[in-house]
Amino acid sequence: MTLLSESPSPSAIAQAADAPVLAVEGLHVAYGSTAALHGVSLDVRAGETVALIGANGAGKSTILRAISGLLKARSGTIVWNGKSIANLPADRIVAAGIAHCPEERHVWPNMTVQENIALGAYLCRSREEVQRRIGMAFHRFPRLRERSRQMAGTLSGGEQQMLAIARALMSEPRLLMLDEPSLGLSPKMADEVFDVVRSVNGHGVTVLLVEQNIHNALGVASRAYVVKTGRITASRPSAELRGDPDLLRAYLGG
Amino acid sequence: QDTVRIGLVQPLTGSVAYNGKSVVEGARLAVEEMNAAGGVLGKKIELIVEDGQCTPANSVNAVEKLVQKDKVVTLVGAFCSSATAAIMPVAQKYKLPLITGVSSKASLTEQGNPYFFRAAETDALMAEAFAKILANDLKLTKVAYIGVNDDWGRGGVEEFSRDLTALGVKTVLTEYFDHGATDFFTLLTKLRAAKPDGVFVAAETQDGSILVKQIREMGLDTKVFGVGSWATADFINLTGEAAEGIHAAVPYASSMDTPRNQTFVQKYQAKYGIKPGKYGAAGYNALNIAGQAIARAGGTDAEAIRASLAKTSYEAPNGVYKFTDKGQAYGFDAVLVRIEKGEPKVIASTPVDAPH
Amino acid sequence: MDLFPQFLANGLVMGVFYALSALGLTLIFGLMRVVNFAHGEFYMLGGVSGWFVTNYLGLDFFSGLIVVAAFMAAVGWLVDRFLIERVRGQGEEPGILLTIGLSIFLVNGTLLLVGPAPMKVAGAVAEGPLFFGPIAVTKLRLLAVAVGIALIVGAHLLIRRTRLGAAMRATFQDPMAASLAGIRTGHVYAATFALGCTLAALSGMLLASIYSAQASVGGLISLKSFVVVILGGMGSFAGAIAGGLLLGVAEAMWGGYVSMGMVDVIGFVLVILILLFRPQGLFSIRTERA
Amino acid sequence: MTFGGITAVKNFSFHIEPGEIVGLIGPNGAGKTTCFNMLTGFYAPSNGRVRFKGQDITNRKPHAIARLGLVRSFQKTSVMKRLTVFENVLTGHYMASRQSLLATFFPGEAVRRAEREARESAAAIVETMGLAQRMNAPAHLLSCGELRLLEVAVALAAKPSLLMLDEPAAGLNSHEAGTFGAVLKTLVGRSIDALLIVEHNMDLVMSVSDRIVVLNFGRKLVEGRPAEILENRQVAEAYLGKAAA
Amino acid sequence: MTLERNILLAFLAGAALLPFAVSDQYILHLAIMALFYAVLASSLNLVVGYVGEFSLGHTAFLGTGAYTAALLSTQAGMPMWVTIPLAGLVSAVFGFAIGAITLRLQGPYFVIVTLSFAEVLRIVANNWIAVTNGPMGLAGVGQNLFGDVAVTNKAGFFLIVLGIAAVALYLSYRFVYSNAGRAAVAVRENRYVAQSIGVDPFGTAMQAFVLGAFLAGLAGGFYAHYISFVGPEVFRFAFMATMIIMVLLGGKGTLIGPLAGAVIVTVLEEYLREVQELRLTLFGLIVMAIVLFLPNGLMGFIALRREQQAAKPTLNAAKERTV
Ligand SMILES: Nc1ncnc2c1ncn2[C@@H]1O[C@H](COP(=O)(O)OP(=O)(O)OP(=O)(O)O)[C@@H](O)[C@H]1O
Ligand SMILES: Nc1ncnc2c1ncn2[C@@H]1O[C@H](COP(=O)(O)OP(=O)(O)OP(=O)(O)O)[C@@H](O)[C@H]1O
Ligand SMILES: [Mg+2]
Ligand SMILES: [Mg+2]
Repeated sequence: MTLLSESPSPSAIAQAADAPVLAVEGLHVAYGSTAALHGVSLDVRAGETVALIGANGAGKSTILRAISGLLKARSGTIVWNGKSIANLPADRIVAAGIAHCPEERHVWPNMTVQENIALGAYLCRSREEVQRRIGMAFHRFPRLRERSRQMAGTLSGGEQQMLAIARALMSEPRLLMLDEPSLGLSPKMADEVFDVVRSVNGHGVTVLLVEQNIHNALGVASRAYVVKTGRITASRPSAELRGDPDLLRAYLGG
Repeated sequence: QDTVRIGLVQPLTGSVAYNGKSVVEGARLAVEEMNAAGGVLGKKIELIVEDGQCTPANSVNAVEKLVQKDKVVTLVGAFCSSATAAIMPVAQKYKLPLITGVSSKASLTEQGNPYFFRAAETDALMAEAFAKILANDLKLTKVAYIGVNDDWGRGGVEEFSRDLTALGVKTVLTEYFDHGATDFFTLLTKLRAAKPDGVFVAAETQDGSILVKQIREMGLDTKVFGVGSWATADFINLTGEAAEGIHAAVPYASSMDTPRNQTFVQKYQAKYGIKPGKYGAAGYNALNIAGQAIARAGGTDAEAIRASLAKTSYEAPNGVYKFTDKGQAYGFDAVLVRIEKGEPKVIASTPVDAPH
Repeated sequence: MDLFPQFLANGLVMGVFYALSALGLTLIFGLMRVVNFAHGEFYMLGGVSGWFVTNYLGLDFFSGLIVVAAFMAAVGWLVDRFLIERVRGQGEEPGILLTIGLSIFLVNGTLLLVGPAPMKVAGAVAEGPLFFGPIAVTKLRLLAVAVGIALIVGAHLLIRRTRLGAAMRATFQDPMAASLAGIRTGHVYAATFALGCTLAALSGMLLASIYSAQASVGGLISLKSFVVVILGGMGSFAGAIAGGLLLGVAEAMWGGYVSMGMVDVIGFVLVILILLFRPQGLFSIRTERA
Repeated sequence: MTFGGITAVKNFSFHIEPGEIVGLIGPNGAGKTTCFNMLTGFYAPSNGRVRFKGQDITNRKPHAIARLGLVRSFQKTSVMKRLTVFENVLTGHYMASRQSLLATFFPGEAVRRAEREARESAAAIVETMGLAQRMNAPAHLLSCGELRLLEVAVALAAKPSLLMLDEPAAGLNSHEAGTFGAVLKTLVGRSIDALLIVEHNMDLVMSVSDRIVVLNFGRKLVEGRPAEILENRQVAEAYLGKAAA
Repeated sequence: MTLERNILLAFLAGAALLPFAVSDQYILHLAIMALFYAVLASSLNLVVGYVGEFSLGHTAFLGTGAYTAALLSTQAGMPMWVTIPLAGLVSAVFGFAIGAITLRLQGPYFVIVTLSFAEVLRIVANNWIAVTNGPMGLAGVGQNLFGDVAVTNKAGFFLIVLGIAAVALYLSYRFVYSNAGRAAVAVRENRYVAQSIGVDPFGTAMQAFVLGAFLAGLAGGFYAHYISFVGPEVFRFAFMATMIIMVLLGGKGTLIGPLAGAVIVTVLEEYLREVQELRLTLFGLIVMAIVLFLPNGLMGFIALRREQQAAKPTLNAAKERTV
């Protein structure tokens, strides 16, 4: 395939529009001695919702982990709001307004649902404000209110997923990164989660999304990057991809 | 070899290291003195100290090393009877004389090991020497016995209770506690209920000082007597006020009133800053006995040293040491001391007879 | 029967002492899940440095306590940053080996520095007996019990009620999620370790003023502390108290009515029996599911 | 089955015939995984019985149930992370090559043959699941999606007669899920007798299942052929949401 | 697998020549102790490496074996060829009984409850004077091999312990590379998956545990005859600490690891006698340094190097946290 030659350079897109809030350039990341990303560049503009799509093991999650500081970049730059955040520790990056809801949920199993949610707002020091946000989370996910005193480790898979998303929202980030948010959710619940994403986005929060359910992903995102074996191979408006199943298949097939 | 090597196995780490170090100090002093006086066989004595941790396996390791690598001509050690029991066959196999200055378990000299010599008292000998004096002086009628739960503690309790019982003293309580125990209130509650007029304690410095202190903290004013290295500055300092008036039967006390002892105490204090206790003296004596035997043997042949050891007549700070056919020392003095104003005061002294 | 009140009192006092000396381990082993074999040595260092500051620096007991606390907090912090940190997240075995090495080093290093002799730490108050009816205690013991209870309650509140406490629990359950919530996990680890170390040392100094300090006490303390922590259920402070009291009272009763010689067996028999019927300890719940 | 007052599954009955692929679906927290746990002995049901091949297996130990031929996968990714893909699958052959302790220490020809067969079979299964390229990679190097495939491979290695999969396609993209569904279909009748699958990926469930059971609040809502389920109003309301609309 | 087998065979063959090549009794003594520890470490490794649970009570089996052999020898005058196998069997029975209780527990609870058993046995040995002679211990354990034929020199003991080590390594090797061994690894790696593929976690763990107890019992039996004295300290934690250091330093979950660990630690401890008082302080430091630089032990390090040389992807498996 010659996808690379077709794809416009990401920075070209960025220049056309207003300046990006998040700009990643030439990002190289490795697990131990295994390289996982080989020079990834992407931009996200303020208020945009962007999806990362690609086959299994392409490196989508790795990109998010590098941005949120869980992984150190070998080389490359990550600029957020005009400041470099590459290689800052994760907690500083959260403080800078980026929330990352990781793959596999990672709830705190021996804490109650309520405690899990409350800790999502760890950096917020005002008690009333935290209470307000907890109320908001329960409003978005009534199921969690029912289970507020249950230990998170005993929740069902889908319930844990809701909890992870609710927790990520608690820091009221400027950039929300979701890794496969619909994983393990029923179709109806997945719709509801994407409604939440839309409404959060509607309040001006920028969203970067990794999603396997392409239909849903392209439904919320305005634009998608295609990731393949540690590289970005294309960047397309959602509408274009949705209209062309063959192209999509070409991008997604492993 | 241009030195005569003597190997010393003692616990230098672990919970009895405290006492093991004293033995080593005494031993070093003895070697220093002998070397200052020209050494033996025209050579200097070299003391090689190994840590046996008071465990059989480690003590055997240490002995193998001393014998094979350092080629020592005589062994001294070990501290705990169990460790000594384990190294005795090794010494016998290599046909090397082994002197212990400490291990008191009676059966050690009963094993028919011709290379083994014990330059120390056994509990039986101490009990025999002092039971009567104690019973009379302290006017004992009912006694409680408390001992540390090891061979030494059990031996002490058994021997003293046998001899005191023979004198018509009633036993009202016998208890053992584990080495390293720190709280004795429960034990002392039982002691209080048993209403003895004297309590016998077999415990070393650490356990003993805490125990004696707590006897007073419980508000008990029973007379306390026992065995252990109590006639030392460390013990008295740790025990504080509570040490006043207690009695200890010891093979050695720095306050023993002989010229030899006075020079020994003086030298020891000059070198280490404290007065010697029972273990310091034990190390000192054992090394002197070894050194003199080698000198008399006229060479480093083990058989000759063994033979000359059997003929020992060593003038120690605390009397004269001789050995029986089985290698048990006798003839030296043992003392009963009372702690008064922070000083151990000798109130009775008697030579230890050969066991019969 | 008239012995019973005294036995009970002895048991309760000892129980608080056990809970107190296990407190640091409750944090480091119970919560942080580092099987810390150097716990007893931290306790020992508390006693020995207590002896040093009261004897050589001439401080009174309470100023000494503060100095020791500060010193041991620094030690704990450094141990975590330079040693534990390096093997974090590699399973429990490297931690076990590391703390065994540390404990060997600390005991023998201390032996080299101060020698094997027991050391006396001057107490905060006089030592004479105090009678409540038939029950004898000492002022020093009552003081230690009071301080012990205060420390335990304080630690409990810290973990359950404060932001730092919540951050600790989150970090130990899932460090990745914790750092994504903005928690500085490196600091939380180090702070917990330092706190555990300080608590161990404080109890070491406090109890050394009642007994005595010695370089080789660590092994026994570690053993008893592990028993207490497991009895109570990992990482629960209420559990540590219950475990400590249970152990103290059971030992007092066994020693009182049966025999002193086998007293140490009680703790271990209790552990075996309790885990036989409650495999997660007395005060702990399971939240794992398939 | 209740957990501290919450009833997770109540009065639920269903059955599976040989040769069948049954889909079990339902909203989050409806009790699907709990149901799996009860069938395979990880939880003990407070009421009711489970029968498998004519035997009552209620309250048996999980491994005993597995030995009867009922093997499951887990919702939360569960593999042996430090072993390679091949070793994972080889370990899955445990039941086929069980042997006495004596044979372990003094292996005879039979044991060696069993070992050889297990190795061949393991390689074949890795191939079938499309992980051939990853054969000797330690499992911890795999991405989420690959891990899901490996789990299925391990379960298959146990040569079950009834295979139960809990969200096996979670983490696969639409395209990969399609391929995976095709593989599943070929298994039934060949390697396994029947398949019970829990999945939220509707395209997959609808395309592979012969019959679908819908669970809601721990009770059976409806049961039927895929087409019937898609048309059911209750299902649409409780589960499918807008997707049905 | 074959590599590991060949290394082990070469090692045993080389070791068999030692008593003929070396006459220094001290070196032979060290070699005997190293092999004794190697058996112990291998037996612990079966539990730690293949059950995946950390037993701190392995001295229970060492001690049981040692006391069994010592009692049979001192009370009934039995020779070594009877007492040592019986020591293994009695320990195995103890292993079964203790395993029945402890193997239902996991993680820290298992760690502490096994430790508790060892301590209970130690305290019993220390107080049951009628049988064990309490703290006085059992001295004068005989050294006859068959009937009246006594082992009188170190070379003889060396060959005996070498034989025991060979048995231990053979049994471990067979177990580890069998279906049962794989099952044990499955339980270690993921209990749930193991159960779902038909592995009985309890039964499998029990096999490894009892085998470990048996081998430790053999080692204990040998110890009793070789040192000729057995006291309650055989149950003490000091032995346990040495074993742990050997297993982890060599690399758990491999067969060569514990063997290498035993040899290195024995030699290191003796070599450090050179530095006198500093000995154990330095030993502690060295243990710490090794953990920091070789977190997966010697074998882990070698495996890592091999992987790197093969230019294969590597990553620290353990970094992967499963929550
Ligand atoms: N913890 C890890 N250790 C080593 N390698 C890893 C790790 N996590 C991921 N990888 C490797 O990095 C590459 C990218 O993985 P990543 O998880 O980013 O993929 P992904 O696109 O998110 O896939 P999926 O859709 O399956 O989640 C893969 O080849 C994977 O094998
Ligand atoms: N151990 C437990 N303690 C308390 N509640 C539990 C426990 N296990 C399960 N539950 C509850 O039982 C309900 C059913 O859970 P289950 O995991 O079976 O749901 P599920 O149908 O598999 O859902 P999902 O599709 O989200 O995986 C959930 O609400 C869950 O919170
Ligand atoms: Mg991913
Ligand atoms: Mg589920």
